[in-house]
Amino acid sequence: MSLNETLPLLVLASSLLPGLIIFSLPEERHILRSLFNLAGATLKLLLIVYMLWGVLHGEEYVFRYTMLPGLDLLFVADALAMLFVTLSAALWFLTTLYAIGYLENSPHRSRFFGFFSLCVTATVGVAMAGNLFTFFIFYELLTLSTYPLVVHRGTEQAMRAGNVYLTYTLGGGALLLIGTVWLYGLAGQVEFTQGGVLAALGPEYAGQLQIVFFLLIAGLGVKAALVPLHGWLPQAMVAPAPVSALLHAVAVVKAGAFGIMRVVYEVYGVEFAHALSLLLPLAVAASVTIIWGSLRALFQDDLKRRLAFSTISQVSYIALGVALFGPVGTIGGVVHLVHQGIMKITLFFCAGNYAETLGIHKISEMDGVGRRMPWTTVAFTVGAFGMIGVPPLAGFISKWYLGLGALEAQMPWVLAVLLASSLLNAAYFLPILHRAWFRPRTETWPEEHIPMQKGRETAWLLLAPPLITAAATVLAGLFAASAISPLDWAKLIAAREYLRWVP
Amino acid sequence: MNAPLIYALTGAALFVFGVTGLMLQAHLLRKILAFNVMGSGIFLVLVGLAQRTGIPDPVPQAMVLTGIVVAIAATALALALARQLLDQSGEMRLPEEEAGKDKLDV
Amino acid sequence: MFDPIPWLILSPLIWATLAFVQGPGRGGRLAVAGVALQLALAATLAQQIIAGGARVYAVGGWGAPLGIDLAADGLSAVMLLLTQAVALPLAFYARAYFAAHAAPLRYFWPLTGYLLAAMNALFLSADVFNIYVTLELLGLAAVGLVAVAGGAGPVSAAMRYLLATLLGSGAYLLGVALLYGVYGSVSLAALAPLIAADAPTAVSLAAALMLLGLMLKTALFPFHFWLPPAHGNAPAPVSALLSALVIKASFYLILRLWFDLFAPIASVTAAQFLGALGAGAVIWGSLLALRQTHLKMLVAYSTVAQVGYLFLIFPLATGAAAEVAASAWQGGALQAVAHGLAKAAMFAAAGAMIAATGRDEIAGLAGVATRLPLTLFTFVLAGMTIMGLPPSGGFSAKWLLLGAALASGQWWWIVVMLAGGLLSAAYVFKVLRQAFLPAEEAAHFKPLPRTLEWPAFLLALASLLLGLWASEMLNLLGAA
Amino acid sequence: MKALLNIAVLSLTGALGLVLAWSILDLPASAVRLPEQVTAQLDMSGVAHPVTAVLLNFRGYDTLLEIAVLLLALLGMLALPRQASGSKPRPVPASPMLQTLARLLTPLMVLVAGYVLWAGAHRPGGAFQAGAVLAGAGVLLHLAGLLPAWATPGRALRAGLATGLLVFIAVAATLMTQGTLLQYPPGWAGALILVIEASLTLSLGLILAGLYLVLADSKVQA
Repeated sequence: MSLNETLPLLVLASSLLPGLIIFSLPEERHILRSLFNLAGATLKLLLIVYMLWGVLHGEEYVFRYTMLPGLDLLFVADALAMLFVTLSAALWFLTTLYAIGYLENSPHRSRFFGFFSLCVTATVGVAMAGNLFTFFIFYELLTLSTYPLVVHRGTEQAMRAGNVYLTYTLGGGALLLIGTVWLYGLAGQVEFTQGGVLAALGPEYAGQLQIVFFLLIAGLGVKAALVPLHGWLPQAMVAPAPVSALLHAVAVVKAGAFGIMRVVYEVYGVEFAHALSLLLPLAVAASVTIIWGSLRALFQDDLKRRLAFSTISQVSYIALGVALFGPVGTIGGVVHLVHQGIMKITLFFCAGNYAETLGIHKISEMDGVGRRMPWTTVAFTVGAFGMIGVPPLAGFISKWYLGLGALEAQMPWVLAVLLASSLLNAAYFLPILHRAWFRPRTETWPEEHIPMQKGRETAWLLLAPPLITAAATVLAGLFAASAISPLDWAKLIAAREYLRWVP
Repeated sequence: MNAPLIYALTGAALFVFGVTGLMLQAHLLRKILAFNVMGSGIFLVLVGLAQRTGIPDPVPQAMVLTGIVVAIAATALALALARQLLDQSGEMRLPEEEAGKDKLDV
Repeated sequence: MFDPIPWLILSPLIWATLAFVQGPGRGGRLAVAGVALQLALAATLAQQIIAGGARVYAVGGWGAPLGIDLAADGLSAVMLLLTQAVALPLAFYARAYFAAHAAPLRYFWPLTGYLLAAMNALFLSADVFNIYVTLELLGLAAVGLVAVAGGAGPVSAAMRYLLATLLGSGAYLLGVALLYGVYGSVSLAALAPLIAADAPTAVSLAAALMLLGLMLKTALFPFHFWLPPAHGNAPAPVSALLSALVIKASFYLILRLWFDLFAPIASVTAAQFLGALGAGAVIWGSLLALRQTHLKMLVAYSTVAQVGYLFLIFPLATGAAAEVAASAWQGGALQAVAHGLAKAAMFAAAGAMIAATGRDEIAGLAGVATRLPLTLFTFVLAGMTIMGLPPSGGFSAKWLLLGAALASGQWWWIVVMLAGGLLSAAYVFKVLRQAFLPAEEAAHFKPLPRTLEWPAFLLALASLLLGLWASEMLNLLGAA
Repeated sequence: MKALLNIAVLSLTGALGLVLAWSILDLPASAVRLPEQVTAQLDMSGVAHPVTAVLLNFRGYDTLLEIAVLLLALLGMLALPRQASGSKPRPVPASPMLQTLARLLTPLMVLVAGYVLWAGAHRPGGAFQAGAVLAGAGVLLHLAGLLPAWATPGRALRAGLATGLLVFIAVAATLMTQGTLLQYPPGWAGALILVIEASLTLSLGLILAGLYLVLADSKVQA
């Protein structure tokens, strides 16, 4: 086996093995456990940097193993895969740091970090899957490995959330399985190919392919939290903050959105999907989700619940970008995969900091928190402004390309959706900022766990990650035009998906 | 119709009686007896059918001998179990299915 | 060339009888050595079949139809390998289990030996009357094992099981009698070419009787009434053996009869009927599993449900295009093997949990995730195959069956399989959910020996790896 | 509900009976003629009686498994945990008449068993019948209060119970050095079958008697 074949496996192993080792570690060996965690995360990042460099220079990283006749386990590190892998590996590293700080002295850490590593392994598998079958395997493994994290606290509420989560995701998995088996029956091994593979089947299959598309999108839509399949996400808020960060920014929701991307671009091919008139329904579903999520977010007082509804809304920007026929819309959708990730993880890190430092869970308790925790609140502000789409932050770039894409796809009503959504974003984020910065504190904090020390508002491990991601939000916007920005990578992907498009 | 066919038909009737008894009788001794009636029926069918042309066939006869021994073994084990049940519950019948074990509506 | 066929039958017979002579409670070491030897024999046979194709062995040198033939092809080799591969870890497990339990071990080892001898003989037999004898040997050994624990529950379960299995073999034997009456032979090789589409009524009746009898022994819905009490009340190693292997033996015979002997008279209607019973088993068994309050009863009802999947082979493979039929057949065989490994692991894990907590109720499992992580992990891995989640053996089986259903346009079986998958997830997670709860203050966990945890884990791991190595197994299965 | 079940079972089994009878009356002549083959090979089998030839030679493998079934049934009974009765099971006192009769009959029955065993080679008889006679002697002795019921058989008794099967297996396996399992070399068949039958008679007698004597040991509650 050559190095290029081994690399995708090594990327998987760099979180799988630490995960398995951590399971077997006794609870009190926290230093060794952190060491394994960080070593795995670092190694994964190094491997990915090496592979990014290779992909830019035309190297191919492909691993294939035949499980059953005509059924291959296939890993391919192409441009789209690398985008998602890089995002999740980088955010995993930060989330691990954050989680070490967040869970200090709490019980069952071996179990937590073990499943945490398995969860990232599954995400990386989803990202590098080279065909629908491999994608499905890791999509289901992701469900299994996140369940213990959702119910980690073991409270009645957590257990209920776990049940809801399982019901939704396993149901979605079943639909995805049917769609996948059906497609394999029609077209043999469905390998992800730029420009899609199904156009070659011929017009007599159009009806079946439309049904299959519906099944696949419904299956993926559960994790991507498309309305009306979003019910699990707000419930899953009971999980600890690092888990929420994982669910919303790194793994689960992203896996769904990423899957929609793969199906539209590399299974059907965006042009063929357009020809089958599948894109308009998807755009409508995404738009409904965007508005609905924002509306629901307005009325939440629980900070993490508000952020959860915000995620429902924001992730659908990705699906919307996919549904806008034309390369500009595609760029908007692909780049938002990254931008939403770094912005939303910032917000969740901050929410976790408020809860862990001062015991603040509700927005109505946030009066004056900006003075007590200025750095956290700065990071939160950057994330919120990014979400609203204030230039020059990352969110603005996404929305700009989505708007242009809507015009290009001749769907001007989408502009109205974007505008309404931005106004709603502002409506549910600005009051929080106003409370945090401008209202005076009148009472004591609900539960102050971490006292102010030498001008440091909270533990370092809790503060550094949101500051880094907030900085990334600013940089991704400011330097969008540079050669290593997410936007540039998205342009590269878009250029390859549109066969007839000349940039 | 010749004698062997009459054996076979009798065997068929015994089989049916035996099966019916095995399913419907509640007392375990009756069930065990019904099993033996059923077995005898099968043996009669086996031997009867095989020699319906009038030529005796040693192969099914040997098979029936084997079958009889197996039936003895099964009967002995069944009796031992029935005896245990009698010792423990004072009854020679199987307890009704416990409620909720095989019912959804309890 | 050394021929492993007769030794696969003689080895368990010999060590079982010697263990009996040794006396009550003895024979564990003998059993472990014997099963290990049998595993090697089965592997040798599998290699020989891959290299040289199917084999026939004439006992006594006479040859069918006068004598009795043994026959080994890919399917029998797969079943033989499965049997020994499940039995070996369970032998280690049983030694630890009975050492930890005051439960009366008595004649567990000789009974197990005869059970294995019966199964090996059954998988190798090519003579319908000889199969009857092996079926009775198997049934009596299984009943004896269910009853070893004693007490009203196990004894009445054993009695119910005995009556069911006797009725089943009675129906089967009457079918054999009719076949002999019509054709004058009991050899599969002699009968197969004689049975044609225009066979007399007696042959169809014989087929129906034999299949019904075997369905009763396989505990196919609605004949499943005896299984949950028998498998739920037996000691854990026994439950594991019965659920993983014994019901597979009668299922193996149904496969043989349907596809080899009675293929010319097998109708699509009958196949759909069998499939419908299977569907009933999947749904009903899963629903009841979900309702159980006791861990082993839950696992036992799960077996009722999983048996249902096996019977989807018949509608999918009968009267279908060759490629679809092959896919259904492979999927069914894979399901049988995957379930065998996973269910053995699951019962063994359940036994370990019960031994540690001292309680059989699911409600008593709180804290297991912290105290018995390896055993819970075993349960999860086995659960993946039961739920049909990738990349387990159960998933590969489901994939093949789903593919066959789609390709033959029989969408109704897809609905059944998906519903069954979701329901099984519901009952597996019912256990996991409880295990993740914090332990009660008063809960006392007995420390477990490693030999009680690792064999189960290895079995579960094997059920998972089967998903990745399925090609090898299908390769052996296809060797003719 | 119960009545409904009865009607359902009765109508099902009734229908089965009718179909069974009809298909029995509707049989064609069979294609394979085994009796002729048995007769043709009888000289090679080592015995003169066709049923014994089938039982111990042509289909001897069935018989091997069948002995295992019988031993297994006894094993299953012994494996059942029994309430420790404390004292040794006491023989039931019987009338002196019966005791005398049993004492007189037992040697005779052993003799009959020996004859039946020997006769099996050329006329109806053989190990099973002989074993049954031996077992009958055992039951008679127990009823006469001369032989106690079995609680747990000792090592010697267990060895005796297993002898038949072990000898059978040993012969079958040894023959594999020459041919296949249970393939008697020409000329040796008669002698080897006699060895097997003799050991089977002993074990079968013990097993069959055991089936009775183990049951007789169970404590009956009033």
